[in-house]
Amino acid sequence: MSLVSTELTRSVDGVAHLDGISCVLERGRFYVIVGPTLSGKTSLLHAFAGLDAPDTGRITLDGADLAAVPVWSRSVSMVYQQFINYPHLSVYENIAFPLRRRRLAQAELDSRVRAIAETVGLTSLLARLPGALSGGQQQRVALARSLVKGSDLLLLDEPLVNLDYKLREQLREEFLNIFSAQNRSILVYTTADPNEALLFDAEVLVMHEGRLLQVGSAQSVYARPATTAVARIFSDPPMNLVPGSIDAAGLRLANDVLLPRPRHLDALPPGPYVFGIHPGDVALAASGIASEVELAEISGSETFLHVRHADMRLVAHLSGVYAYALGENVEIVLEGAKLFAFGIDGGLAAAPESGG
Amino acid sequence: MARIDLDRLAHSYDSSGPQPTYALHPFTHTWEDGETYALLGPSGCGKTTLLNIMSGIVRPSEGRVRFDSLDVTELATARRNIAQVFQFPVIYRTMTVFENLAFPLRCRQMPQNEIRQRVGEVAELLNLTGQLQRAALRLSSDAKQLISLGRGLVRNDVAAILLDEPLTVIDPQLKFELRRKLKEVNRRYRLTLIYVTHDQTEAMTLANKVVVMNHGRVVQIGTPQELFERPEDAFVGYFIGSPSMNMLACRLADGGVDVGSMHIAFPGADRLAIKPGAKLAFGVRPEYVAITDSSAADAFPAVLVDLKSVGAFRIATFETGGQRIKAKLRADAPIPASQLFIRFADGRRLLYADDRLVAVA
Amino acid sequence: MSVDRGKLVFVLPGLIVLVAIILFPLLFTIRVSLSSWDVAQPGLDWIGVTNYLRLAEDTRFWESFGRLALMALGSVALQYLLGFGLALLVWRDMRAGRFFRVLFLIPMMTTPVIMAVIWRTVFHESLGPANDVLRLLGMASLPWLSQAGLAMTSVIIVEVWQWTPFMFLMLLAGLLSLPREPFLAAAIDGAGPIRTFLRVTFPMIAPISIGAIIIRLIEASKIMDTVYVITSGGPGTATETSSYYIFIRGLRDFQIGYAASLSFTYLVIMAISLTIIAKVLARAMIVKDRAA
Amino acid sequence: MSALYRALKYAAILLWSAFVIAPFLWALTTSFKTANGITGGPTYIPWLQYEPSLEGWRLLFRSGGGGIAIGGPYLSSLVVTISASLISLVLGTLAAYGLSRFTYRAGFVRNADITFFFISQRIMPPVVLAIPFFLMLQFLGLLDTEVGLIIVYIALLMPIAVWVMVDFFNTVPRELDESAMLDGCSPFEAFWRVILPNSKPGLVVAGLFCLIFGWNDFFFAFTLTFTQTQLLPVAIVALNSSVTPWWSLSAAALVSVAPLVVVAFVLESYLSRGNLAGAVR
Repeated sequence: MSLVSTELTRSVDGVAHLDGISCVLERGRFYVIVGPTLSGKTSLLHAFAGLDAPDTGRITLDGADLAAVPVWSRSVSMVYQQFINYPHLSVYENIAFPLRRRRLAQAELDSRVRAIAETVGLTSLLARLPGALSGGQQQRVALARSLVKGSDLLLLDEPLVNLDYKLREQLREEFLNIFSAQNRSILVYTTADPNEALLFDAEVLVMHEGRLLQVGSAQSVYARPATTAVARIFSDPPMNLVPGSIDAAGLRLANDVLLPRPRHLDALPPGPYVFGIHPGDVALAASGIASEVELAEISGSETFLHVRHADMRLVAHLSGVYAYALGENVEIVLEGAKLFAFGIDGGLAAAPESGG
Repeated sequence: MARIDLDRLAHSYDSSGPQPTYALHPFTHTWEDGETYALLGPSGCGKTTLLNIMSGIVRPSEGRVRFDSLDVTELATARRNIAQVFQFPVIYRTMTVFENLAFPLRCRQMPQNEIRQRVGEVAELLNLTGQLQRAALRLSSDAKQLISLGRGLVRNDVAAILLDEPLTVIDPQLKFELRRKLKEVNRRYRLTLIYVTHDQTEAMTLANKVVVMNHGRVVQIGTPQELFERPEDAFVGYFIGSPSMNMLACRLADGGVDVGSMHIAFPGADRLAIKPGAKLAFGVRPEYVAITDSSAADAFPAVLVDLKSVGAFRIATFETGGQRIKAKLRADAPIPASQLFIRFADGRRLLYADDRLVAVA
Repeated sequence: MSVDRGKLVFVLPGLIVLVAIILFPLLFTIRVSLSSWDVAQPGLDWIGVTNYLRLAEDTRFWESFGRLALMALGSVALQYLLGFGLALLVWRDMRAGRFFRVLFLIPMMTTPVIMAVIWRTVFHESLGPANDVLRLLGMASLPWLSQAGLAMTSVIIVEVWQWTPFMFLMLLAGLLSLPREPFLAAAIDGAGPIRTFLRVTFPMIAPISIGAIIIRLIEASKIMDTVYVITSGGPGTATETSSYYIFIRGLRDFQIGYAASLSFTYLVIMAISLTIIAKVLARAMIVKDRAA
Repeated sequence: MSALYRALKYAAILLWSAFVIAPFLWALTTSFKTANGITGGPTYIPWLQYEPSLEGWRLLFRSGGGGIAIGGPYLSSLVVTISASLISLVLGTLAAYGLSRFTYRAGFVRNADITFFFISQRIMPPVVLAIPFFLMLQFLGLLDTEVGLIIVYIALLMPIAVWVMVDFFNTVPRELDESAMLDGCSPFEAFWRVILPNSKPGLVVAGLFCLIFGWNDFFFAFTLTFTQTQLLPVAIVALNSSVTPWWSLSAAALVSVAPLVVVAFVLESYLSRGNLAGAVR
């Protein structure tokens, strides 16, 4: 019982939107596609929905090829990042719209509409027009409309990205509760924010430039990113990557930084590597690598300290709010045990143990 | 640059009724010369109204605006000597970058060689030197936004630069550079900068003083650190930071407050002048909730009900004394499997009466 | 599987109808132009390009183009200037703005030919008010419709009256859709009204201007009704436009074959010159990157 | 804004207003005159300068002797204009929706080419089409009939409908159609149930433009009808070429032009709401 896509490709005006996507999505599970803007997330959802036909490759649902099934006969629903509802219909009629297309009996229709409205908290707004609602409420209507059908495939294309951030936090939690209550659909959610995927604790598909880079649980992708590209995409702020090498003396970074070789890198042969460290693992200390502050970005309760040592640029993710002036001197500590090592081809060579 | 005084300023878009519905409640404040401010709040909080009043686009229904004691309340935007950067970059489409930057000076009949010198200086600062002869229309949106800012910088008569969500349309990857540039420009020129945004990162990164607004009122003015550590208003605790500050209903009880079955000491709590019937709440940031061993006197037994990992940190939800409390923990902080205790950091325990901060312990 | 299934349902009916109504007649015109069809001998014989050779020598035909160009370019230029000016006047909030907007739109709603009938009485030399107004201003009466230059002027006045509202409508809609930040920025930068117009308003309205001018030129190049009623092409042939001349040859004299060749030539010349004008306008009004 | 500027502005506005209204006022006053009121030279104020009479207005309902019997032509004009506008709007809206949503290709022809073909029909000078139309209607036996004119007007008006509606549909988010199809609508159902109910502004503007251009045509009515069918403009112009009874001519002109003044009001209200901005690009 699954959605299987095989070698999907699609290009528009010579630009590859999908470049050989193969994956298997199981019923009753929650998938999050993570990728930056234009990575092909939306194209993939459109292909799943049947809104765009792939150039090559096939998609099957429970073994049946979907190529000949038009969108309107598929069991699929979608929530967009723009708040898309039918402006001329009331909230009630918006939610009822997919059911009316299926000629459901009035009583059945009414009870299903009201049940879903209750779930997403719209009961008091059923008579209103979507245009009179706030962004968060509009997106709830869109979600209700997509849930009411009970489709096999539920696609959510960055549904929270256009909401204020507090509302986003709130809706994210509600979504999670609603999703965990269902077990028959395949849920696919896209986002550019890896933290969202981590919070959902879902199965993750990392996309970049139309390709699928890595598939796995959110925790495992975070702990063992397969490539430097994944390491940057699936970390916010992106993982710090520093070219360096391993030799008899230990790890060398940025010419003059020498670190003792940590245990988990013991097995690696000497040679050039790219070392990675999560911004959250870059620590400040009384003595360490002398660095200069380029900018302290403060986000509510967190400080992202951009520092530079020679041509090594790092971001330290600190919990709490701290004031740093531009050009201020700080000492940073890179703990060997937290370092990732990537080969110069970008592939993961070794990852810290703690994360696994 | 100038000091800007707002004197009992208020605005109502519908001032006909006996009880005006204020978009901006009466408010008195002085914007210090050379200081960087951000107006922060959710949409509809009145921050744009306030900015528009200062720039002269909106005439306030009450109160005065003074620039260095010159009353400008009735003056049109053009006569206020301000510069403004809008959400969408504004450039003169038919002109080159140089001509764009020179435009305010040409309008002021400045001699040609002086114009060239000043534009050269500003272009240098904004990294636009290499593009001076290009058509401004062909540049990327972040470069256009720099030009908008540059037109304010070339002038030497500017009282303040007002920025209205200037980074909204900028590519996320380019935001860092632009933020840095803004910060650097500000350090170099000591500008009076007033920055409107709904994005807390923008506000707290760029401004020395953040003015948090909600429902047409200024609820707190403070440094980013103050907003985080000592929210004067419950809204600030909610709006700034993620997750929001824990806010738990409580009542006064011998030298402190009772939160469910927890007793938290607030020295001097008995002497606080709190209106009878006021809504009391105990607030603590998730960052200041720590797991501890049982020995501490002010630790409370708790049960872990939810744990979410967000990369470098974990958000834990505890239940203690019938209350739910969120804590933000480092990813590598151990969580005991058996009985655990939580403790609130000293000096970070906050008490609110009717949503205003009344005590810290 | 694509959503494109059934897409022909939308476009085909209109396409078929249009092709049937227009494309067929147009092809037929080309065929007729190669025949000697006239009132005496209706029928499709084949005379090759004889008609085209004849029209090449037909000075009355070519002169009508000159008059058409003068009439169309002159009236459209005036319509643009006046329409833009009026749109700028009522653009910003003003008292009774709505009333004047509606008023300014009315002429384009009225039937040109019917208003032309009225205008003809207005321009009447002894009984019309046009000369009455001149007399009131202490000027001599003018032979509005019986002197070549004045007849042309009269037609242009009527065209300007009728179609300035169209320019006004287009440009006002354009102005109303402009963001207000650029204007604020210009005010803050210290630009006066003239600088603001030249550097902000005009560059932003240029694309719409081009569209509106082209549409009006297309319509004006077809001018015929008004001429027919007001001057009947006179005095002599002083206001005879291409359309009107073809009308005379084809539907008065019934030299169908010859008129068809005139029609086709006219259409080709119109299409080419309008394309060139569109390109030139676009180049003149829209900025290019000056960087090498 | 200085007082001088304001004075000049209002002076310009009033001057242009006078120019706009003048022919209507002239027609209005003329319509109450008789031969005597006209031959004496231009007069403007009834009772003071001439003795007003309702003869001009009475003649609207009579035939012969300067009478027009305006009822028949008026009805014909209404029938022809409204029918042609409706058909054009239906066909044009369908085509515009298709062109804005789907990809068509046939050989080297793409959507843009088809759209251009539709709209470019406006370039066609009436006189070029008149001869083949004449022959075509003659062949179909539709010369001098309302049906014949309706067919011709469809060709004239459909390009306008396509032009306005393509621009309108381009402003309607595609996701709306997609949602409808995901919710089980076929493309036509999506158009019918979701897009059309949300297209009122575009339809109104397109429809009004069709009505204006249809109502105001003279040339085709003039060349393709003779005696059996007579549209309003032809009837009025016919009056012009005979003895020219200015009074009934003026009355008829006012009656003919009046309904479109209403159109001006509706169009202006759409203008202020910003709905025309899309149409002018």
